[in-house]
Amino acid sequence: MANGSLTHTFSDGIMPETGDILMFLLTVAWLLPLAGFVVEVYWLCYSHRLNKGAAYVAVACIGIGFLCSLTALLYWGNATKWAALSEPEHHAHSASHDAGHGEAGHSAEGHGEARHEHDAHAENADDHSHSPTPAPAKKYYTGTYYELARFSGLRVSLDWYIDSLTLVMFTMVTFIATCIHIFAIGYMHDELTEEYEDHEVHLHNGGHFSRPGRFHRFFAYLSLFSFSMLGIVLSGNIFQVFIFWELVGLSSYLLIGFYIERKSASTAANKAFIMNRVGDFGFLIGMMILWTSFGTFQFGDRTEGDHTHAGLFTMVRGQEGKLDVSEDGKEVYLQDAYGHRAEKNGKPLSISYMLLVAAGLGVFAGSIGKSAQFPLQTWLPDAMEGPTPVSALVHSATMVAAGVYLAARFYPVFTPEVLLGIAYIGCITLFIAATIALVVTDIKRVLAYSTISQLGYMMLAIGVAGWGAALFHLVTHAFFKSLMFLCSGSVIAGCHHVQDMSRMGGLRHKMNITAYTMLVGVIAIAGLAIPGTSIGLSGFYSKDAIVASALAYSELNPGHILLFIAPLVTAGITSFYMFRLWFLTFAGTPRDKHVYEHCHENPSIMTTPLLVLAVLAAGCAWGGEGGPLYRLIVDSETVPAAARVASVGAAKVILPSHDGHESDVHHVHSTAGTLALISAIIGMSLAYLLYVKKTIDPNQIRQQFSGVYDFLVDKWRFDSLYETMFVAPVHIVSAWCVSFDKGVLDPILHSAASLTVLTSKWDRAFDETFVDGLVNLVGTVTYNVGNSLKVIQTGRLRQYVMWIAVGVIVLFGALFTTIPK
Amino acid sequence: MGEVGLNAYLTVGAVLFVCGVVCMATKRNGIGVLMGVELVLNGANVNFVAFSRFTSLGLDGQTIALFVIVLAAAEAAVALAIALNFYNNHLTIDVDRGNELQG
Amino acid sequence: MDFEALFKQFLSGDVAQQASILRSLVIFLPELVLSGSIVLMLAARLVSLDRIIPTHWFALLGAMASFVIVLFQFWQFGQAQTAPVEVFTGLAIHDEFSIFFRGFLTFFLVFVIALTVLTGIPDDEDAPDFYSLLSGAVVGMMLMSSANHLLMLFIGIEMASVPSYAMTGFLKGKRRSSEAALKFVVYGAGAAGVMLFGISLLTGILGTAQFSELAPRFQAVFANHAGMQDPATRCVVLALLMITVGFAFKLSLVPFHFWCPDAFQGAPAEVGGFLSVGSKAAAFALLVRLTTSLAGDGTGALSQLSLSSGLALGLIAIVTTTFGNLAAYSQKNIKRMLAYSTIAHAGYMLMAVSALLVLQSVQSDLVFQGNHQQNGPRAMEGLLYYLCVYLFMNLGAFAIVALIRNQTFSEEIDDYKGLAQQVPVLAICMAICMFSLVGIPPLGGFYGKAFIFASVYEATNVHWFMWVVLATGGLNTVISLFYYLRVAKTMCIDARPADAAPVTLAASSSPALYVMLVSGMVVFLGIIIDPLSKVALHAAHALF
Amino acid sequence: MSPETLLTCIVFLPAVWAIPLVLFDAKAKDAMRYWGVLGTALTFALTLQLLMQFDSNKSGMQFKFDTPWISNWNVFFSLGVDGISLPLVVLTGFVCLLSMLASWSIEKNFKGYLMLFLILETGMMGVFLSLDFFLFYVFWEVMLLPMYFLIGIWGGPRREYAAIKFFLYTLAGSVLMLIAMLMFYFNSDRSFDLLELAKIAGGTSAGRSHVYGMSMQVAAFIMLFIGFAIKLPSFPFHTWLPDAHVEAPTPISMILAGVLLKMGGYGIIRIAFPLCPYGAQYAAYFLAALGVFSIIYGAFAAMAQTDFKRLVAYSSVSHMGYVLLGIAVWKIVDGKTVGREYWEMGLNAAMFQMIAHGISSTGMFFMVGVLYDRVHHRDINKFGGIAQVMPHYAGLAAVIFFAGLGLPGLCGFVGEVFSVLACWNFSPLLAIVAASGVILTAGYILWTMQRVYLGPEYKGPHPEALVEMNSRELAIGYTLVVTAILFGVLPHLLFDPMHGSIQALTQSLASSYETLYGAIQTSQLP
Repeated sequence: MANGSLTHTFSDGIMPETGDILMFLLTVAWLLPLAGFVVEVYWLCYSHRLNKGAAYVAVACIGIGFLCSLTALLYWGNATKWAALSEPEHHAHSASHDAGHGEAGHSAEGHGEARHEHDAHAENADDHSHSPTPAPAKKYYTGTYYELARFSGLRVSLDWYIDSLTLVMFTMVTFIATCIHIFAIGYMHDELTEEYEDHEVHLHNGGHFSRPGRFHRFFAYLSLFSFSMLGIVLSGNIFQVFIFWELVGLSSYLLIGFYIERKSASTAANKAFIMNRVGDFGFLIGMMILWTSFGTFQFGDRTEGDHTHAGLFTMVRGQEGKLDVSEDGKEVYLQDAYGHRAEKNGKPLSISYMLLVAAGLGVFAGSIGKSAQFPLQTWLPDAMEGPTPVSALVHSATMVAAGVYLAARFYPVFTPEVLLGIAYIGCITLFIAATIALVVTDIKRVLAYSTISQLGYMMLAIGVAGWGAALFHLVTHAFFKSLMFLCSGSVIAGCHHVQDMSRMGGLRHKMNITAYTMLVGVIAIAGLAIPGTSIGLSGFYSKDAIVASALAYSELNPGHILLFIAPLVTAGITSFYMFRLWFLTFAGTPRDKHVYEHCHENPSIMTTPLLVLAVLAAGCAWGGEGGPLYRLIVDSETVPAAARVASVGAAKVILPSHDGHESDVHHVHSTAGTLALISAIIGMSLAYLLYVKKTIDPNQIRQQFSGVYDFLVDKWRFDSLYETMFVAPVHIVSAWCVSFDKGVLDPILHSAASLTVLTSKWDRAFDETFVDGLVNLVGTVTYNVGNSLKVIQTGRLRQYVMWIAVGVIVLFGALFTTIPK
Repeated sequence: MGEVGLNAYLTVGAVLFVCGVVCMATKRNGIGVLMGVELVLNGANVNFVAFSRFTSLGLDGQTIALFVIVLAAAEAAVALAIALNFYNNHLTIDVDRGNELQG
Repeated sequence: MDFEALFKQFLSGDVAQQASILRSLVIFLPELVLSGSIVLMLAARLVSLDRIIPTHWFALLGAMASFVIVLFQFWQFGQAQTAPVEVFTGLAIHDEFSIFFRGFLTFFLVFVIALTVLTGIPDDEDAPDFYSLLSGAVVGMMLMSSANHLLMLFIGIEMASVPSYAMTGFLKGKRRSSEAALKFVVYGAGAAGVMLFGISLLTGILGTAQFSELAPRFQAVFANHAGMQDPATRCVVLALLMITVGFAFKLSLVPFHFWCPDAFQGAPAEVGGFLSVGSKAAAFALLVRLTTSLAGDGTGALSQLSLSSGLALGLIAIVTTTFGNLAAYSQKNIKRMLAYSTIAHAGYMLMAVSALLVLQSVQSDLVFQGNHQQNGPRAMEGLLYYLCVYLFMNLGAFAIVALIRNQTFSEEIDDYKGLAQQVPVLAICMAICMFSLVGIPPLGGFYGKAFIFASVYEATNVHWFMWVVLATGGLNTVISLFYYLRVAKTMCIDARPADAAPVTLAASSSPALYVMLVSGMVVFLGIIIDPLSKVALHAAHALF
Repeated sequence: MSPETLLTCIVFLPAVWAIPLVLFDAKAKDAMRYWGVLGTALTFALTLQLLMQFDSNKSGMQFKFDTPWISNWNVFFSLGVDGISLPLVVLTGFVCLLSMLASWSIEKNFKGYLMLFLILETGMMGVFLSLDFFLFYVFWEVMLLPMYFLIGIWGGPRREYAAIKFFLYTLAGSVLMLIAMLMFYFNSDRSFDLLELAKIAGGTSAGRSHVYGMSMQVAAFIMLFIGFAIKLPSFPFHTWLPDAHVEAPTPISMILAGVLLKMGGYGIIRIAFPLCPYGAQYAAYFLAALGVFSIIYGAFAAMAQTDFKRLVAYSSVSHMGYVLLGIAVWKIVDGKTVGREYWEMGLNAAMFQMIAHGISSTGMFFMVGVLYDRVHHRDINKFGGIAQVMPHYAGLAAVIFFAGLGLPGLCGFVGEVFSVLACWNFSPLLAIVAASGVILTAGYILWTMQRVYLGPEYKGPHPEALVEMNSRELAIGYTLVVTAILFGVLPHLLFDPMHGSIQALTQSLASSYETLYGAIQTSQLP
């Protein structure tokens, strides 16, 4: 019946095209930067160093990429007739139909499909064993570029996976990247020279280091990064994510170490890469578990011929989005694409619950590394060694957010235990980072720590089932944080590479565009709004949503009240240090005349991006959780996140529901919002008092709590801790390994070389030629034995003759014994 | 008077043999050593002849003995020549003086 | 009673019997030709013909002629699959095995004479003596290889040894040479005496000296199964032991090897090369023939006998190999080192014989897959192949030593430093010989060794002790690497000291060609194995 | 040309090519260089031709042919190629060509060098192509002599020590291999035919149940494994490698790392496993553990090196550990092979890793060599700032080193990550330890790059000699980089020819182990 009803719908044959078209557009957007990269790497081959062409190429690539993604987004909207933006309870239904129809018409082609519960039945219409309760649709398109390898049953491939989240991320990333590329043209302008003098590097002859400029190289790296970042977003399986995961790691390594002659830069680059590798170590373990127990890396289901292979999500959550846990709660049964238990030669496939938890934690470890969460947060501040546009693009807006993206994307596989872990990691991180940000005076580092802290918010949100809130915040944060970084970049450029806020002040007179766009960003991140009315900048809505779901969570699980307190308090801290930053930099009177004299507003090529971003930072979240952005995001939200879920595992936690008006979150929403706003305002006014009114002298407080202050300045002493805990031991062990080779293995071989030297004159010659090694052992021993044998060969004829007799007698004895009696 | 048995001859042969070996192993004089060789060979000859008299070996024994005598002569000749050469080079036939080659 | 028969034949005018003698003489032609060449050489000097025609031409022609005749005989045998023929009323035997060795020896003789000609030893005065000694020794060795009678065994060994004594001391003026000769002769004579005594006991107790009849007589002796209580048995064992001493002397097996290093060091390199290959080959031929005939069909007591004697030989073999390799290790004089290496190689080859005996001691197929009739011949094939390769690699080594000695007057290894820069040909050929002696493919030495190890492995099915033999063999291969490699390294890798005497040898000069030919044969035998191994197997089958 | 001739040519062309060199005048260096390049190029072309003719869909041996060689002993000159040997053959041709191109800096006695080089190539080709155990053994040893002299004559200061050490290790291994070979020979119908022997081991040979007893299989496997592990090299047997690498001239290091080490892995896959399944399974866990240990150990050891070449050498130890690991992940639960496809994945990964390492480590040694040719030292701490003076070189080197680091998109990644992924099914513990290797590897490679390439200026000796690579070096560098990227992006190019044969291998081994297991249960097996 399903088939019958499906065949003659108007949307027949449209959806598959949708899939292909989306795939095409996004692929173009994804690959263009790569092409750009190749061109720019060899830019010098067909141009000279003072040419800006490389930059234009890069901008063109990413810009076209943005247009493609935007088109894709709009096209998708049309195809689904913007069902996503309509009211939630309605959209689930209608959209599901559209998706369903199209899918059926298409599934014959087996490439690029939108899976849907109905046609899962349509395809095996003959067994309607369980009631077709219509669950909300999964609307995504997935397909394969090409296979990397195939081992009998197993299959590793490069896939694409497109849903609204993908589209939003694509649009966001490409847009911000475009802005930053343009900004960078201005920012990196002084690299357009044959003789770039670097004042931070002192040669051993005292002079400054000077080198040819690296304009084109910078843009090459940026393009490489954009390519890898988009790759993550587009990936259709976890393995592919890992691939691009490493590639963004590489490009961040290259960009952080852009000034390769600076020791600090290259060290920071190594630190970033290696710490990410630590995270990836966990990621790898998670992948092993998944790979071994599920036998696939795919996110979505894949139709091959007339059979549909379930993807990871389906296997874990099935069609209704429920874990199929055995009675004793120890085993989780895998489910196939038809809503049954997956079977292999008769036996139902299952994975131990603990293993599933381990897998979740492992994958999350990857996110920890990439998003600089506790305990791997220390690399991100050092990463500020890179040029500021890099910090804006890579280390605030996109790459570090990839960790959150992964966690969100992989949400279906996470059990409540894992989510709890995520929540607490996020909670700790957001607090630690915020506190450190209080005392930092380097303008970029303040932003860096605030980035970490904001990422902590997102992680927390995911942990407390605020899936939509997390991604909501991800997007808004991307806008305002990149805005702020660009502003700081503009400040730095204006002040000729002065980054220390204590030397600034009053700059708003000199560079007002920068100053006020910055202010927008500050207000946004502080989450301020006009009290009473819930009208604020983007940050207000998203943080609001997070705090709300945190509150809901802690109401349902009173044990975890901390998960609400920490973000609430930190909201205040955040607004405090952000305003501190703004006041110190732009308000007040100049503290360093010299800097003030020479600083100037930047050319329009740098300020325009600021304005554009400022607009979006202010308005992107328009409408809050009713608004289009949030709707778009949650449209791709996976089923279980919406409803209230009680854990079956070890940790007895209940995940709040937050869909519709009677959900747990909705109840507490206004309360949470108010609380957050209050703490934010408190923070702001404190900053005002300290740094503008000077009613309280910061230095006094500093002396009061000098212990705490130093502790914070030392970044909670994490670096020294890791130094002693890991780095030193590694070097010791490696030294030990070598000494084992040199001191144990070889001596087993080299034994008694000295003895040989003494043995005889000739032996010394022998020693120089052969000695050492196993050679020695055999060599020496044989040589000595040989020497001792010389003694028998006395050269005395009579003794020789004597030996004849002796020999005969001895042998006779020997035979006498061997021959049996 | 029973005639002398095989064992008596064998004993003589054995005694000759042992004397020869001892002589070779003890004499320092080269010629003496060569004499020892002769003793050994003749000890063997006695056995041959004795066996040919008492056992089924028959004439073979005698013949072999004859051959051995001839060979012994030849060997002795060469040996003496070598001894002479040795004397020419060392001005002695004390075999112990020939100890340059060793080790 | 063959001697009576012999005399009768001479007295009576019986045609048939005279025909049989004639036939024996025909078969004996190679030896006769050699003897003839000897007579010619000596006669030529009487008429001072040697002033006109250098003596070595006689020697060379004689050797070649006899080699050709042997080849012909072999071909003949191949044509008509004739059974082994007993010649001279059973004193000697004529079969593929003996033909193989006679061919081997005459061929070898040709090479040795060529070498002596190239290196200019001896000078024209002594040439007739030297070559007559050389050829005479070879005749003796050929007798050894075809002996079928204990007397023949003794005569052969003496005929081979006595000329060698003289040749060792051939450099009359040299102290060392004379010393070496004296030690050699005394030691040899002593060993011969002991062996002869052993022979006398054996013949006496068994009442025969004919190889073919030894086995049955043994059965009779051992019939009472009294074991070692029985004086006769004890006596036989002792006798066998004493005979072994004779062989051990020829093969320079530990502990009867003492003459070997001294003699080799004292003797000229050419003679060293000759002794190391020729007398060993002949001795092995004789040993194999004797042991196989003793083992007979390996039934009853004989099985016990061959097993234990095989194990005894195995023991001697491993002791010899290990000793040789270890002692060679610390030598400075290359001839002495090569002497020890020949000792070691005798050990390897003896492993084949011991494996053969052990394998012969079981006649049931139970222990083996496939038919174990093949096993004996296989072991022999290994031995023969090894000997053939050994001929080339050892001769090559000694030839190079001689050539270098002629220019530097030194035989110390250290004086070979960096010869590769001056005479790459010699260095490369030496390297080839050395690596072949180690037993590294694709050089001939490897295959002989591999075949022998294969037989030894096969024998492990019979007795665990053969595992020890196998392991020792493997280990020794590794140990031997050092001193062989040291020579190659000294010549090829080290730098030539400035003060060292220059060595010159045009790559196209005849000595160079000779060396290249010999070492080329080593490589050839490492790549084209089939023909020789087939011939060897064919010859080995004659024994069983 | 017909496959038979093709195979024979591939094996013997280089050696034959060496003969005319005798006629060259010792001074005509360039002539000889181009002659040598031509020879290796032709050989490489032939291997490519083989690749063309090869049918990836067939799983079995292709172009197999036998010619009696030593008929008395059933030794055949039998060559053949399948998915396992094919990539290695092509790799050999490739690496030889590159290292021949890299041989320009050889001065001393160039003629001899070329001859030995070409003979070496013949030996290597023979090992990969021969299907007769005896022939295999012979070729295996044939490589020994040239290598000994190439290191011993053209090597660095301690060359003699390194050469003899190399020689001794290998010879010791081969003696064991010889004994194992005899075991199989006498326990079969006097056969050296690897395929036949494998059949017998699997009990699938015509007309005979399997005759290799358990004890024999274990003994034989251990002997074979030691022989191969020395070449691999795996942990306790690896100490010859750093010395050999450090002393050997650059092109020879390239060959050592690029090809010779692969023979260990190849031997294990082609001989040790098929011929004694029981022994292999018996030792599987030990092997995997050894592999993992080598990974970690090599990485640690590399981290502490100051000699650039030594560091790369230890990285080889670490990388080849993945090979051993991938080969060994054969999980058996009461006689049945569990998750065979994961083991198949492991084997594929091992093969891939061998090729990848053949490219990356060849490249690394070449890059080190380029520096060494200029400044004549290898002390990492004396370097720095190379990227400033030789940007082009530094760029290529960076790619190669990242390939060694196992960065996705480059060849190093696939082999490593797949073998680790395949390991979890076999043993989670080992898998975790092995995975930790990614951190260490990143550690020592990045640290090295920082010390050598980054930084403001070069403070070591001969700074004036640091000129950009010439066109010949660039050609080599780019070839390596391109292949590295190619296999990193399109690994299936490599998997497609291999996976058929490997699938067949795993299936036959699994089934044969089941038969063996049954026989053990019913105690039919000695």
